[in-house]
Amino acid sequence: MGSAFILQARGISKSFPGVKALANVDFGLRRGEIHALMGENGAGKSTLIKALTGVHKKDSGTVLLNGREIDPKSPQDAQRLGISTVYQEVNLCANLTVAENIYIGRYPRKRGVIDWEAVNRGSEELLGRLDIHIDVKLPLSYYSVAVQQMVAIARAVDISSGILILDEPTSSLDNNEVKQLFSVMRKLKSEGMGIVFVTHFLDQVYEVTDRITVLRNGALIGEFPTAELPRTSLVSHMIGREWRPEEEQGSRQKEISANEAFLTARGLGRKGSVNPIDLEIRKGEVVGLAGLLGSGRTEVAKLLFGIDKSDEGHLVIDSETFSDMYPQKAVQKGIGFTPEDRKVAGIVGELSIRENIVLALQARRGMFSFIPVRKQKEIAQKYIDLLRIKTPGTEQRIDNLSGGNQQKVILARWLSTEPRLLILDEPTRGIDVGSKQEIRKLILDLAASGISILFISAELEEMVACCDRIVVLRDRVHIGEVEGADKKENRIMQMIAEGVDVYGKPDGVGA
Amino acid sequence: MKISQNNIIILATVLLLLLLYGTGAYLYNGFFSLQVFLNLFIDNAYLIIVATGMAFVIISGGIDLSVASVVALISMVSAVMFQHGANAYAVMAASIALGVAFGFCQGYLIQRFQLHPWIVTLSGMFLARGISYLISTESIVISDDTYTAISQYKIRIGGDGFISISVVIALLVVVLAIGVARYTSFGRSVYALGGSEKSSLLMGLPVARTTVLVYTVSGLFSALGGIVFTFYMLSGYSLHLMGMEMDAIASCVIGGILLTGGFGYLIGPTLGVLATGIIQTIIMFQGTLSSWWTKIVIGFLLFLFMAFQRMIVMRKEKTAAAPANIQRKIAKKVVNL
Amino acid sequence: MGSLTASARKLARHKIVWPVVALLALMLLNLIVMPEFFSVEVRDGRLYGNLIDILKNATPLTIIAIGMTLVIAVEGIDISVGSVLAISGAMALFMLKDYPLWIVLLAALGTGLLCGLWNGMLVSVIGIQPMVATLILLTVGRGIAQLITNGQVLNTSDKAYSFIGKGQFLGLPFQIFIAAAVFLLVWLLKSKTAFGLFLEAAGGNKTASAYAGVRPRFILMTAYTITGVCAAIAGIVYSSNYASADANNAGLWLELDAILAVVIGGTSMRGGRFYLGGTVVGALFIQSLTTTIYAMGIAPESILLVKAIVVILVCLIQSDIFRGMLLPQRRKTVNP
Amino acid sequence: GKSESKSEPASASPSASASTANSGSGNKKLVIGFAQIGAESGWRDAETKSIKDTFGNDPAFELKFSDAQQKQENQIKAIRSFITQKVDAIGLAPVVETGWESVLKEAKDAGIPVFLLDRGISKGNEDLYVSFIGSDFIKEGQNAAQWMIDNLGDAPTNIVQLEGTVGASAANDRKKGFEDAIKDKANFKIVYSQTGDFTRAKGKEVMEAYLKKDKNIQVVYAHNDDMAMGAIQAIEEAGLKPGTDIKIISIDGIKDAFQAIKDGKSNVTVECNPLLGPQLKQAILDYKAGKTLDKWIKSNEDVFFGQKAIDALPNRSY
Ligand SMILES: Nc1ncnc2c1ncn2[C@@H]1O[C@H](COP(=O)(O)OP(=O)(O)OP(=O)(O)O)[C@@H](O)[C@H]1O
Ligand SMILES: Nc1ncnc2c1ncn2[C@@H]1O[C@H](COP(=O)(O)OP(=O)(O)OP(=O)(O)O)[C@@H](O)[C@H]1O
Ligand SMILES: [Mg+2]
Ligand SMILES: [Mg+2]
Repeated sequence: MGSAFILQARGISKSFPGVKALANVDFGLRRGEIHALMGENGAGKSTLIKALTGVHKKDSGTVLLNGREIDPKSPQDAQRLGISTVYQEVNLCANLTVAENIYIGRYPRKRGVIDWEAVNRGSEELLGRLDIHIDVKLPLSYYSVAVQQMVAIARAVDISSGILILDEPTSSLDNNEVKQLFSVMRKLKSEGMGIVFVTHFLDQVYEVTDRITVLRNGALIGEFPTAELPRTSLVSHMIGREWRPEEEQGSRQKEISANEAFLTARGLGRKGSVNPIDLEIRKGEVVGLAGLLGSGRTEVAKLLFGIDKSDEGHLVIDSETFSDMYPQKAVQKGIGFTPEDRKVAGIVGELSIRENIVLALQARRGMFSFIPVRKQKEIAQKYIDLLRIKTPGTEQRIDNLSGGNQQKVILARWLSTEPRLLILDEPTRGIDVGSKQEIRKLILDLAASGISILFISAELEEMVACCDRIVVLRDRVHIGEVEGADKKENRIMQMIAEGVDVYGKPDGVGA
Repeated sequence: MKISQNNIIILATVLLLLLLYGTGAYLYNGFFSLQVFLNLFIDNAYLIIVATGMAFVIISGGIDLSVASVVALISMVSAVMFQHGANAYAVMAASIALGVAFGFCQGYLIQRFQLHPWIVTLSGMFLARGISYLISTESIVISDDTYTAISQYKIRIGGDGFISISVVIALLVVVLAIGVARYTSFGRSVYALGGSEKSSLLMGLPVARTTVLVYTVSGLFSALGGIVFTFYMLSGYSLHLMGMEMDAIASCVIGGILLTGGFGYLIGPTLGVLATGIIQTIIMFQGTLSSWWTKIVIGFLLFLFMAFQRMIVMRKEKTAAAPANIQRKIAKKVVNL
Repeated sequence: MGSLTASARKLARHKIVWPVVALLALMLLNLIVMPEFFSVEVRDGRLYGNLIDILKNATPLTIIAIGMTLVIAVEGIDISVGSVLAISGAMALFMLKDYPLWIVLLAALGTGLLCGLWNGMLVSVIGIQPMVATLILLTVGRGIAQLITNGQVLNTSDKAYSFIGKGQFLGLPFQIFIAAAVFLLVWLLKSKTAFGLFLEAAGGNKTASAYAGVRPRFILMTAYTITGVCAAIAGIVYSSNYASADANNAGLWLELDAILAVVIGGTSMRGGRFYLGGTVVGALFIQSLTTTIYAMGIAPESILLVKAIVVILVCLIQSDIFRGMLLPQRRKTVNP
Repeated sequence: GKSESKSEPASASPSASASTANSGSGNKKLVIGFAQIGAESGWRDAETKSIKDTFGNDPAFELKFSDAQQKQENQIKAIRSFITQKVDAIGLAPVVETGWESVLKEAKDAGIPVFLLDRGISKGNEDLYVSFIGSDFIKEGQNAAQWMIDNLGDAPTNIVQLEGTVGASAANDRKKGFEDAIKDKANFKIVYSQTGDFTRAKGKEVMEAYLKKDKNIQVVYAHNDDMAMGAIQAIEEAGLKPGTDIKIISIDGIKDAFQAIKDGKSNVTVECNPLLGPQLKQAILDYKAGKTLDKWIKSNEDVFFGQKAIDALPNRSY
């Protein structure tokens, strides 16, 4: 222990065209501590990390490692110096196997050549430590974002010697994975490692970190010992105004079971992916899909939206029956879908914010009823303001936005289509506390105005708060539903654990 | 049963190869003979080598259009060196040096200035041909004893079949390439680079070095291909192998390598070369097609091959179930929630 | 001063600037070496000179490159354009003997349409990789063209048909107007319909655009079809200009020039954003280079060498990194 | 697809029986393998047609024809395939002079006679083939020059030379023959020389550029008729009269060139005869009969201009 700095940054500044991402920021990481880096979306957390590890060339400032000045020119340099980083978006090669992703660049060798045995065995062990048991010989692309995130963490943990930087590693993990991660982090800490941890989950910050550095608008607000900083003041520092905990939204109580169904799935299934499922979403209803990592929530959503073709059952939307759904038709029928993997399935990186926002709206209207650019800008600006997307303008490339802001743009894309059913797969992933609440509020407002919502989130708490009814999945099977008084976190967990509907079948659910 | 996408393509390709070969053997007498089969290798040894080099580039997400011209240039330079009385081994060394230098320069331009490989190697293609023209527009005979001896040496195989030394070189090169791709850091970095350049960079892989090296390797393989081709032709000519780069690319693709990078096995190009070779042999045995029908039939067979390959792959993709084991394990975890 | 450099920098960020700079540089070279290059006179009531020739001879390349831009924007490539050009030219001249002009033109365009649909189908429905999918038509196409012409060079003396390639309109070669019309149509498609947006979205990220309700397959199909039709138009212009259809040589290697034009014009081979104007400038640049090479009397053996060096130089100029290396002191003044 | 594959075995079976039992017996069909360069020009297609007609219409022969798509490697592959199919004779139109030693030696070892058509192979390999049937490109260049010397006399003459594809032997030799022939004539001057790739399009484009640059051109010498046709168009579009203001000399003797001479737009075409089928057949028969053959069997060729060309036009078949 001790207060010796292992990594110290002084006066770091970084500008991008039109944006001052970091202004004269100081940051110090001590030996054997877990240090949270906090701030709103676009505050500059990722940029600071990238400037420290040589991804971005900083405009000014110095970095000291164990008192000696360093200037890594690339992540490779940084790694060599003992700084190992998990960047915000999963940055692995989806075409390689899980094991390779963990060992690439530092293979164990036998007689001068790569020892694949050792690679596979080693990665199984490493992942095992995080309680992930998967076939490491399959390509990474086979696995969900959550698994990919765990793989990236496993890799970084194994590489690290001295410093580990984790930029929002927990954004799509569920409690169980987070728990495993934290135990690993604590172990590393006890070995004297310094860990930088970025997250938007306050609980996690208070659970595991020793110190908090807060950034706002690219400027350093301050560094605080976690124990001495109450939540309210942390959030206030982050958002730059007084924060009252009572802003936490109240949960939904409204009775909507009288409403007619907007979408009904009957025996909808797909071989090898989802077992036939019955699902009903009423107008103005918020339905949650709960389940563990890999329980098939995303796959159900994809079936409903027609990304994956179902091979049995059918959908009824507004008393119209469909047996083959595809996205374009879904969009025309008024369904919107924010995918969980925004990098792969959400943003079109090269295009501007405006184009990304109007894309779905335009697809819905068809090729020839073109929205004039001026109108497009208006629409984009409207949602930039509404969702408080932090950007210099509508024409900015979307991949220059911070992760959370990209997520907001995808949300804006669907809001602009004025959908009748919005499928939200982890919509609050990577979104800061303030905005998260706004989005929850937005969801409730939307529902109040008669829009149906299918909500998937890794945070049960959030689901319980927002949803009228929660459908529980386990091993790709619909095992039950909870609503009203049953709608409690621990009951859902129990259902998942026991694998049966312990509270009897609520109405409308077939076997 | 797990079959990754790569495996399916290779399996499909081998299956179709057998089918194609069987069709040829069924239709034409004399097609099913050892020598006809061995000729596939003798006649395509250089192409196998060049395509294998190209495979590295393609897997890394790039492309090298200069290979054919580099081979022609090497044949030309060799011929001129022999005219000036150079020693055969000096010529080989010079060829390799030339190919490596050429590839390195292309790689450097692509990497250092972030130019698109299409353009750089297209210029490289013009450049290599242009230099060949400047050396001479006439074809030049090579009558060096060593080259002639190597060129005419026959390695007997199974009775009256034979292969040339070039075939042995080609096969060695393929084996080496497979080894490099599978068992060296460089090989794996190539795959990573093809998967995602940005991720590779963030994972701390030597992206710049790998990029340059990939084109250097392609240059090296072109040089080897050039030497083998020079054995085959015993002449230098600036118009040799016009458009061969397309054959090399097509062989890679037929062999299951994705042009977008990141996927494919190094045995693929050889299978691809064999596929096109068999198609050509069938056409030769057919022997009555007019020029234009030759083109149409070649294209049609190529189409059938690719279409069937895709069909097999798509079927497999559909039936390939999600990994089942993950769910079991997860069920256990719930207990400690 | 500050605002001047600022606006200069803003300008430099536009993709079209560098191809234009390259074209101007080439013209400047011509002006210095052979001032007569620019002389334009009026002969028989029409303009006559190298510049007019460049515009005229660049027509087929420009039209094809415009199509190619769309295909490249969706991360594809079409190397069969030369063959399609040959087929449509052959088709037109073959039918010209027996059919009225409008049927001939329709047939030629229809051929291109079919070729484009075929390519589009291979790429988007069957899922064969673009380069090899179009390689099939590259091979087969020549064969079909030769089949139509029976291996001979077909000639025509049809006045109406010849007008397309040789006629004059407002003192300028008529083909220039065809190229302009094609450009205008595609430009309208890009900027007055959502086609451009869908194309760029599908080219930038197929999965994401599919999730947003765009149908990437349909977009791909359309892009290849338009390219096929463009190649057919080029085939008509080409065969009419030379009053002959040469199944063997018409449009040979044209695909490389077309791709070059697209890239010089600033469109990335990695798909996504595309620049039609840049493509036109790129095509003009390539044709100017060819004409310059002829006019300067560069030896035939050296042409490829010259072309290689020029192309590399042009691409280097377009590279920010290279310019940064040339002007290191400028960087420092930009940043603070 | 189906009907095609059905018909193939039928057509293949006689060939199979022929190739298995071909050796010597006079009653069997003679199987000829012909390795053609490709179909890069109308001239080449005329040659192909001549060969196919000659052997195809003769029941005593069976032709195995292979098109190499302009690639030497493919020609070599074809010859190898002919050897394994044990044909009785091989005809080869070599795409380039060099690089034939190995494969022709294999043919020789297998006892198969090789006949070269329209282009030779490099010196020192005379023992690898029986005869070369074809014309002399150098001579064609000389003939072209000779017509010019005969008809234009001592007037100062500026010449534009449209060369064939860079590196092609026809281009090299036609250039050499022509340039050598006017070397000591001071009044003939080649002012521009550029490749037109043997195509009309390039011929026209190149000529356009020269016409803009220089008004003082008297003669266009094109390495093939197609480029001359292109040049004629360029000259016409420049408002000049081809054949009068600028004389047109070209090689090959395709129909269009004769038509152009008739129309007064061209002046002379030096024939390069592609109809070599009958001569090849005769040579093979002679060889089988045990006769000794000339190493170089010259093709029947001529120089056509003026009335002679006009008279010959109706009989031109290609
Ligand atoms: N490459 C870039 N080009 C231009 N602007 C950029 C670039 N990268 C980041 N920015 C801008 O810098 C600012 C800081 O972004 P950064 O990614 O550091 O935010 P963050 O704090 O990590 O946010 P989040 O919580 O959403 O991940 C943002 O306004 C973003 O738009
Ligand atoms: N193409 C695929 N092939 C094989 N397995 C896949 C494929 N796609 C997804 N999977 C796996 O199937 C399981 C179900 O995925 P899905 O994304 O539906 O789960 P989920 O319930 O949404 O969980 P989460 O999103 O939290 O990971 C995951 O474990 C994933 O790794
Ligand atoms: Mg971030
Ligand atoms: Mg999910």
